[in-house]
Amino acid sequence: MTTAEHDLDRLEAQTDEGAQELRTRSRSREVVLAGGGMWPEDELGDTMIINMGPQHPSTHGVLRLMMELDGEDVVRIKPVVGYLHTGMEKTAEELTYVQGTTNVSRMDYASNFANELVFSMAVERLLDVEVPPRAQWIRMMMCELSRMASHLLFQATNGMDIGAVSMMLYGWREREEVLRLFEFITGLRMNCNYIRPGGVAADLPDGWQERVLEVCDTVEAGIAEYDALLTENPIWRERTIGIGRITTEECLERSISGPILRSTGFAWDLRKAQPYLAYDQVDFDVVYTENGDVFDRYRIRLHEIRESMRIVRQCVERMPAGDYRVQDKKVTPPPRARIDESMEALIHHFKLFTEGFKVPAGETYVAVESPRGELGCYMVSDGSGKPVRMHIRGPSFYNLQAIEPMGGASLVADAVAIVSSIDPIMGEVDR
Amino acid sequence: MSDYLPILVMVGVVVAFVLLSFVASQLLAPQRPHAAKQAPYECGIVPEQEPAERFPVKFYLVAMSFIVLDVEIVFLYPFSVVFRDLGGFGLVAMAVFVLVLLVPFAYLLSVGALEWGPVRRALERAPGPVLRAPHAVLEPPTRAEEAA
Amino acid sequence: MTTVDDAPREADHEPSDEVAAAVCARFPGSIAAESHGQVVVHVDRAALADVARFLRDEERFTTCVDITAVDHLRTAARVLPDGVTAERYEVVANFLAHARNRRVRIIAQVPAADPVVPTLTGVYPGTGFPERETYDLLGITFEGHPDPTRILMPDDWIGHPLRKDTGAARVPVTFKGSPDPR
Amino acid sequence: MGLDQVPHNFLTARLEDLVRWGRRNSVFPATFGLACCALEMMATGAAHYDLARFGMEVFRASPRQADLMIVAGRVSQKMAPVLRQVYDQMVEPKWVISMGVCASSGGMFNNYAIVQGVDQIVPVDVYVPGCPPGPETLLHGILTLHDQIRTGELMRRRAASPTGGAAIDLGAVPAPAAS
Repeated sequence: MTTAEHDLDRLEAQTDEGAQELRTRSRSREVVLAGGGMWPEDELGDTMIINMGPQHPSTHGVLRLMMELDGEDVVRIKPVVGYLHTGMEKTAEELTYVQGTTNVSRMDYASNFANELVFSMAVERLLDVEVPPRAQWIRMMMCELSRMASHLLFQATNGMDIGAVSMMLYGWREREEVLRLFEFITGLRMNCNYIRPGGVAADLPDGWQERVLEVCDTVEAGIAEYDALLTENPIWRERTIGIGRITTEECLERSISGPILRSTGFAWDLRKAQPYLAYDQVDFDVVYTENGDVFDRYRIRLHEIRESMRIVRQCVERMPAGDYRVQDKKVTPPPRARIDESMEALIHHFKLFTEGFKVPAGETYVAVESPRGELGCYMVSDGSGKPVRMHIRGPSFYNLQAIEPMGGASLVADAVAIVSSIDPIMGEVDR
Repeated sequence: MSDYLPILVMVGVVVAFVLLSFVASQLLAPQRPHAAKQAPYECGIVPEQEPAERFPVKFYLVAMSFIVLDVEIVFLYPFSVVFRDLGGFGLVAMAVFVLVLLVPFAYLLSVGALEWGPVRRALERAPGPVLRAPHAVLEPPTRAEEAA
Repeated sequence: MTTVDDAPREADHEPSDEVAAAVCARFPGSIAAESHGQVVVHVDRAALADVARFLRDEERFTTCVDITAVDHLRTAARVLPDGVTAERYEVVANFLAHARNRRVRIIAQVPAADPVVPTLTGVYPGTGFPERETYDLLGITFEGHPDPTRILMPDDWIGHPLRKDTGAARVPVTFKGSPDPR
Repeated sequence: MGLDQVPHNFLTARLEDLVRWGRRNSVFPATFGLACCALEMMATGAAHYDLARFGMEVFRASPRQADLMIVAGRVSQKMAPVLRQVYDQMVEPKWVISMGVCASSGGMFNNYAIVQGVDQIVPVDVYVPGCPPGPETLLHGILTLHDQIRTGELMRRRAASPTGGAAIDLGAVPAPAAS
């Protein structure tokens, strides 16, 4: 087994992908030029393989696209992933259930709460533990806020990829407000580790209602600006309408979910179809469109921010009182004050945080709707304090397979727009 | 001589700037030649197959037509400065010049040289409205007609 | 509200769930079970691709949501319905029927001696990437896969990291009292 | 005759100060965003914590036009050769900021997949702690680098290394000579 130490000659080794390399294959030219006139038809020279590689501004992280180009036309695209593989599923097998959320939270780093939620729900289902209503509503509000932050990040990077560089600054201006709200509530801007098995880490700080409503108003004003800036912009429509078209059948057989599936006319949303947390008690709409191209996916995510705001506002009004963690002894550590008084509480607290709580043997699969699609967690436990297997089904990992049906016979600039419309997060793809 | 002075000064400044930047970078930048610095930049990947020498002829033809039309515009600049003094004669001369160059431009348009990339799907569906479904939708939409 | 599910009941003789019943009827060797409110069917590994085709064509399961594998080398306690021979590896495939709004999980036991399972890419093209990942991390080859190469690890990597007998290759950390590499 | 050979005396002192001042105020970072730290790096470049105030006007995509590589995120085994290649292709003089604990020391992922500290691959000038480091922390790291450029001596610190890249053997990092 190669040990992981890093010698310099391995660095000098070629960075090519060996078996995964794309090889050119000459083929007859079936691409007809629009005019169909006497434009000289040269027989096909060998096509060129270029890398829109791991270090590239438009690939949203370390995704590598090997493209076979014939002039400007993209003949074939092959995504090569793995440049951010962090071995999180191996690390998850060495961390106790208490520590697990910190590891999982760093997979989809644009919306951390979705990962923590799916991990915590899987552990709670294995433990058959019921989370109190206040914790459920706090979790739902935080997930919707992180959906807003994630879609704002999408608007920023999607705008910049297609050429509207000012969108990058606008998108971050609103996202910064939401991140500061996360810092106010959870203490950290990102990777907050706030949703834990058994409830949430801490109660909402007082005065949170005004801060949340204030952030919603700021983001609402920002969204109106993006809408005015882009949706009617002829250059934007020329670059995005009709690009990267995909149909519902192609999506379903490639297990693609989320905004890409909804852009093809099928309004499938796990929050409506298989409601979890308290989504069946709040009213919101599932936004979907018909054509399944880049323009539709941009509009869906724009309107989804508004829907998330609707949910967050209902959460602020109807947040139930009560405790924010399940009062079950084997999951929740005793409150800090009790530890000074009683010895058992101290021992209990110590055991919980060193060996973690024991989860009875079993296996389960839990799925939630993350901003990118169905985020699932398959967990196998064997009664000890650590999971046997913790596999996260990352939606971006499957959505990347949409590049092939979308990307055929398009220009290089369209390929950038297509990858940006899939909105992959490489931490979730490579785990 | 006096009216040529501004041009000479500008040429002097340009040459000075070019020389200064070359000399300064030679003098100030640390010289550490390395093979990777000469290698083509492939987003961090070491390319093992050399990039194809033969570029498709389309690029070359578009470059040629660009040069022709661009030079034509360059000639319009001096004309625009003095076209009042030239009066009718200048106008006619420039009109003939522009018309002569309109013919190749029309040919390029007709032949489709400026239509870039693969043929766009003829049926360009206009973007439909953003729809909302307040309740769960379970049935995938069955679309009878399928875009070509 | 996440409903409270009853403890995993042992599979009674004829499975209560209609999909599990259909699969058990069609594929005699398979045994249905119920885990935390979800339907699980243990099938013979050779029939995995046929089960998937059956689910897609007859039972309208439109998507294979996820394919992964589990290495049970060091598992202390395992929940397996009786009649299923416990092997070292388990290939787990989750399916989702959008129209019927329900899920099913198919598990196939895979012996350590020859970890080979038929590929599902013929039935669901979306399983191309996850199968490559399962091969890459756990060493379970999917025969008939169009592109059976590694997807996450560097191409010259030796071994399969997620196997239980492969250590975490934890680099000894240089501070005092660092946890010994388990 | 590069500046290396220029004798270090009072005549050339002003020239070196000018060069150091020029370099300090026009450091262009290369976009090397890998993981969660990349989002905080972009947030630092965006409207609220504007990097342009410190002369880092824009994130250059190609290493040919970048002086500073901010390694933002965890470096996997597969990414290590790519990172080394991009570092080699950067023009001199070049600096490296290792942003976040994952880049600095492997962070919480002490396993087979992550290079335990990017200083095994490229010589690092400033380590920024945090997971992810907030924009203020990154700005503090960048300003520390600016001071280093401003006061450190010009050339001689980087021993020419066999591989051409300015590799430091970590044992003997000479203290910056008083200018």
